[in-house]
Amino acid sequence: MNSLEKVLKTLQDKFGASITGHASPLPTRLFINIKAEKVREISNEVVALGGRYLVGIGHDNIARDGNIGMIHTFGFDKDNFIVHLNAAVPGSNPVMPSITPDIPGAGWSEREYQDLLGMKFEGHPKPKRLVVADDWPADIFPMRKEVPYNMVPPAAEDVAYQLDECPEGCSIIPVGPFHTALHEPEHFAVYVDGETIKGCDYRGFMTHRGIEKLCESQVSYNEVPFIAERICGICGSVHATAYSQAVEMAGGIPVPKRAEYIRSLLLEIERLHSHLLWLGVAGHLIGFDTVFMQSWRVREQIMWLSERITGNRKTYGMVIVGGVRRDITPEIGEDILKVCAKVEEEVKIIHKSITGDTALHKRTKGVGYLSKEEAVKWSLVGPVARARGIDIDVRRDHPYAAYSELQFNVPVVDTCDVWGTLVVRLLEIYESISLIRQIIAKMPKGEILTELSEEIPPLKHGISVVEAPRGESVHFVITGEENRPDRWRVRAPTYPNLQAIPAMLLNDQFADFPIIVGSIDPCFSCTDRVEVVNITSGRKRVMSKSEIEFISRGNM
Amino acid sequence: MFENLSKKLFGKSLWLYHCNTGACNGCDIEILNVLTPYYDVERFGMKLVASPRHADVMLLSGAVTRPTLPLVKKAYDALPNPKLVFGVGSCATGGGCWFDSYNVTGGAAGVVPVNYFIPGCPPRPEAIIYAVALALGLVDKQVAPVELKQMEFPIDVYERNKAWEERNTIYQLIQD
Amino acid sequence: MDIVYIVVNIIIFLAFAPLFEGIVRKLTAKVQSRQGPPVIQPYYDLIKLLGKENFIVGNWVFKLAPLMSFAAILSVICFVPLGYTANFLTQYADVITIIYLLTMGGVSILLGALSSRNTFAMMGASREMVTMIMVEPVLAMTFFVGAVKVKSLGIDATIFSVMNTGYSWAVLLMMVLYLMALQAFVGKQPFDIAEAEQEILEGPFIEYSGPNYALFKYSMMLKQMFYASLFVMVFVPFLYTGVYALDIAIQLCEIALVYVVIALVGATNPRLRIDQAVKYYAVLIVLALSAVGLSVYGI
Amino acid sequence: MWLTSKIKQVLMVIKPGVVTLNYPFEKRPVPENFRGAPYWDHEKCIGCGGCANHCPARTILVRDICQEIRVMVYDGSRCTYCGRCADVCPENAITMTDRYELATDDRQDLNESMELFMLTCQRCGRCYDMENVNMIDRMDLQGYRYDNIEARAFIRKTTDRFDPEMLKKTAEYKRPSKIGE
Repeated sequence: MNSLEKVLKTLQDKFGASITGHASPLPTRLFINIKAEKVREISNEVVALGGRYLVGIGHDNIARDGNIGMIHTFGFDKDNFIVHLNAAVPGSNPVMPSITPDIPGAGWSEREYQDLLGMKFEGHPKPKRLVVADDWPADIFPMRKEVPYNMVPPAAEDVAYQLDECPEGCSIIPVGPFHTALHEPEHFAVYVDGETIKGCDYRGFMTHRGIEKLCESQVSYNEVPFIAERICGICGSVHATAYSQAVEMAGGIPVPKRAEYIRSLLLEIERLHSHLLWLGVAGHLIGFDTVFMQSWRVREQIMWLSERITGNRKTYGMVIVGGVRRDITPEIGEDILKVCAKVEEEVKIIHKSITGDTALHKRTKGVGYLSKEEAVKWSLVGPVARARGIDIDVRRDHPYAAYSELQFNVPVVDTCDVWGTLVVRLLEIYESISLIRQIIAKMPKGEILTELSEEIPPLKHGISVVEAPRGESVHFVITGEENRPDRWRVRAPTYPNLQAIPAMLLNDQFADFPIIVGSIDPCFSCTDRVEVVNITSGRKRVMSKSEIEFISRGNM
Repeated sequence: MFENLSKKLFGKSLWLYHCNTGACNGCDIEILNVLTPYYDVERFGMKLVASPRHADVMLLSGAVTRPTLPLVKKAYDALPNPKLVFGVGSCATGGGCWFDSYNVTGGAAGVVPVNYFIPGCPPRPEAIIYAVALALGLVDKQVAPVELKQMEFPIDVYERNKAWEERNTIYQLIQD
Repeated sequence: MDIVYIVVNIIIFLAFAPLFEGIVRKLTAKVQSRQGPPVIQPYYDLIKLLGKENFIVGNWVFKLAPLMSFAAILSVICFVPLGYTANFLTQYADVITIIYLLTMGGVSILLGALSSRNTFAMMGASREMVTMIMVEPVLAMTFFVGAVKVKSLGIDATIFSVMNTGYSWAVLLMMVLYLMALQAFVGKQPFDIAEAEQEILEGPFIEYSGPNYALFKYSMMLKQMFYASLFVMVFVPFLYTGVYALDIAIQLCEIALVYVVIALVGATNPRLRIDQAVKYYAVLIVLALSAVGLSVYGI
Repeated sequence: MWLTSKIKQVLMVIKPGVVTLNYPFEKRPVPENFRGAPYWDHEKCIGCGGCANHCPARTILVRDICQEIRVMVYDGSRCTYCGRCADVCPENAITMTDRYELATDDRQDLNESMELFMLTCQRCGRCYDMENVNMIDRMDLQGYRYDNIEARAFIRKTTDRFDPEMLKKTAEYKRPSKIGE
């Protein structure tokens, strides 16, 4: 009796009454339908059994059975399976108990569906607006099926961010939307007393583009991977692979072995160029431009290589539902091996010249400290967690694509600071290169795209977990009619890591703010949300940098 | 006193200010790529500056999303006067895949007066340098609208087309 | 006749300061395996900035600050005995005036930052103040080491003290200290904390645009060249030929060498935080005091 | 320790040396299956609308003026160069060229409009049978297409949803009975 049945049994005999049914389409997935009132106790029980909160998905089922579904998903890393708790509330008054007080990770999924689906969660510590813009009318919920995808309500005039009270004795520094250190528009209000940071508040979602709504109403199955790739400009094919795997799991579509090997190859190439990119940006953030220039010079070889393989430097466009679009011919294989050998030897030079540099140690050691227990509490993922001693890696815990047949070890460091993330990412570069060599050696023959004989059955649930360069990325799909997914949910790796930013920032110098935020390699266009830490939630008008300029130009 | 001399040298030292208004940061990485050794745009005297006050060129990437609309306008006002705006990437040129989504205002054209568009998703660093060279007048434009007509109507076409053209408004609209 | 020396001083400094800045940018680019800008790029930048629109954000102090900083550094340049000839202005001023004029340059940056009412400018101003307070003593000690030996505070006396009285342990120690603090004087990479581009968006100068910013940048370049020429005049006096023009040419080459050192150190160092920089300066000040102590006992 | 790594960092540049490409004056060759701007071969195009259905950025718009004329407009400003239309085209009329220098100061330069002469057969989409028999792609049967080209809007479904008065305006169009009429 493996642990999946054990979890099911403990839940059944503890909450037998409120479990209305369960299903297990795959040995690694368990769907449990529960009554909405008991959601808090059951999720605490699942977390007590060792589950880690992945993501919450709200989907609008009003057209079919008149209620709105809320699915909380928990991952069990040690024995590789995922549990869904499906709860449903009537569409007329979608009120549900919140599970955030005990599981901080769920705070945002619930806030997101307060904005997008109009649900109410009692007991949520901070039920503020998260996803839609500040001047969005309060009664329109974009993700409802009856709201058209291209409805743009008139813009209210200059509405300020609702940020939190600044702790006493601190001044507010608005790290505004267009800041050179963060290459994406989001607003951090950093509460600084002198040079040390006392707190940080965040207003994001300026890169929210309504992709999920678009893919539910306008484009069909095989176009969504191309839009998924454009969610994030760095880890594009991670999202495309995760989406395709979710649809294949939901529709039961077999993927040829060769296509899985090509997908893993693309993911590893993307990890190489993403880690080198981060190394450069980290060097740039602490003012060390030589590392930035040298690591990006090395990275350019990989960009040219991926251009030769896939036709575009960054959005590879290779992954579609059922397989891959282009094949990897043997001479492309040698080309890859040649480039990998060159990149490995250049990264060794950079690595040797960085590790001994005490000036660099001064700026990264002990900066952004977060102990292992706190990292577990914030459920961090990816290199940020591995730098804090947490040994999780989705490629080994929940193997997907071709990773079950490849050997690699996961670098874990326990210095718990920015230096740790740098060391982990450098070691992962070497791991990726050895993985690419294994993939090219073991790639089987066979065709690269399955022929879909019949339509994908509607209303099937599918979830897939992929190890992006920044951490674990979760995609959830509910298949629908008209050749289009009914619901598609994306949770990017930066989502939990961003929550820990305020905890990492406490009592650090403001000069370290860019490198700490940079150390989790944030991809705001993937997620665009961080939990607000501060104590009271009050109305406080804080101006962004541009606003200050606007006022400081004398036209108060 | 230095107006005309500075106008002449404006092209030789352009300072870039990067505004990401809701892009997937593919274009932002290509903008940073333009500074790296292989493409090194600093040999034309260009530098990425941190404050809009010092900048001459505003690199706008991303389909302007709803929250960033007023902020981009304010950042545009903060640039001192002889200024240019470059729309980098398909998102800034026409709004990208999500041009009509509920939270996107579809492209930079309507928000700030954009001087040069650089299509591409993401545009290659060479394409960005090509656009800058186009702005400096070193190279000429390689794209033009294409009107193709498969074949003429087999029957007497002249009066038929006249009746047909004024009946449908398609030709005037494409000229807009 | 002495007016010629002053005019030569000003022309040489105004002409060569952007050129040396161009050398630094070119060398930094070469270390980063890039082609780098043409060496006369700073001239283009300055002229372009002069032609741009000028935003007056604060009150009259905002307009005064760049003029004050440019005037301060220009007056310091008049006193500098370039090419081993002290012009008639040098006996009117002594070392203390040079130090105060340099401090006035720093104060003008503070005034400009505070009058622009921008949060980042305030942070930049506070960092600039801390750097100025911690770094002035080292500059003062370099003069006092010479002054104590030559028993006079005159500019030409102290600057040529090493030339007249030769090397001693104190002077050697002071030379090393000066080189260590050179990056901080000049405001280059390990210590360009006041206008950290990534963290506080070019600190004090965030609100300046057009001609005002050009004046600030020009005065920063002139300050850089002044510190480099000070090192050359005080610590490297042995290529003395007597012919005025030839001496100046030699000194300009030595200044170029000092700039090469600045560029290399700047290209290979991350920026330090303000508290780490303060600890570093504290060590420098203590050593500088011990150097002056040594020179008092004539070692 | 600090000094040795500094020297290594300076020496790190000696091996590669200065690598800047002299781009605008000599261009680097583009890899052969590069996805640049798409090229329409209007002789081969049969106007099946397959590319319009499968463009993720919905940039290809189709409008039937009457039974004989189909106008296809490619709005290049939004194209993301994914190459999907080139894959899906049954006649291989669309090929991805290697042109990437598309910078322009006027958005209209990127547009392309094509007017096709349709044989007067019933365009019920049967003519669009893809070689690769991927079921998902063949499920998009399109009837008489009427996208809203003015607003660059791509109308998702077939005849039942386009606006009636546009249909009325083209209703009185007289089909040519014989030459010279």
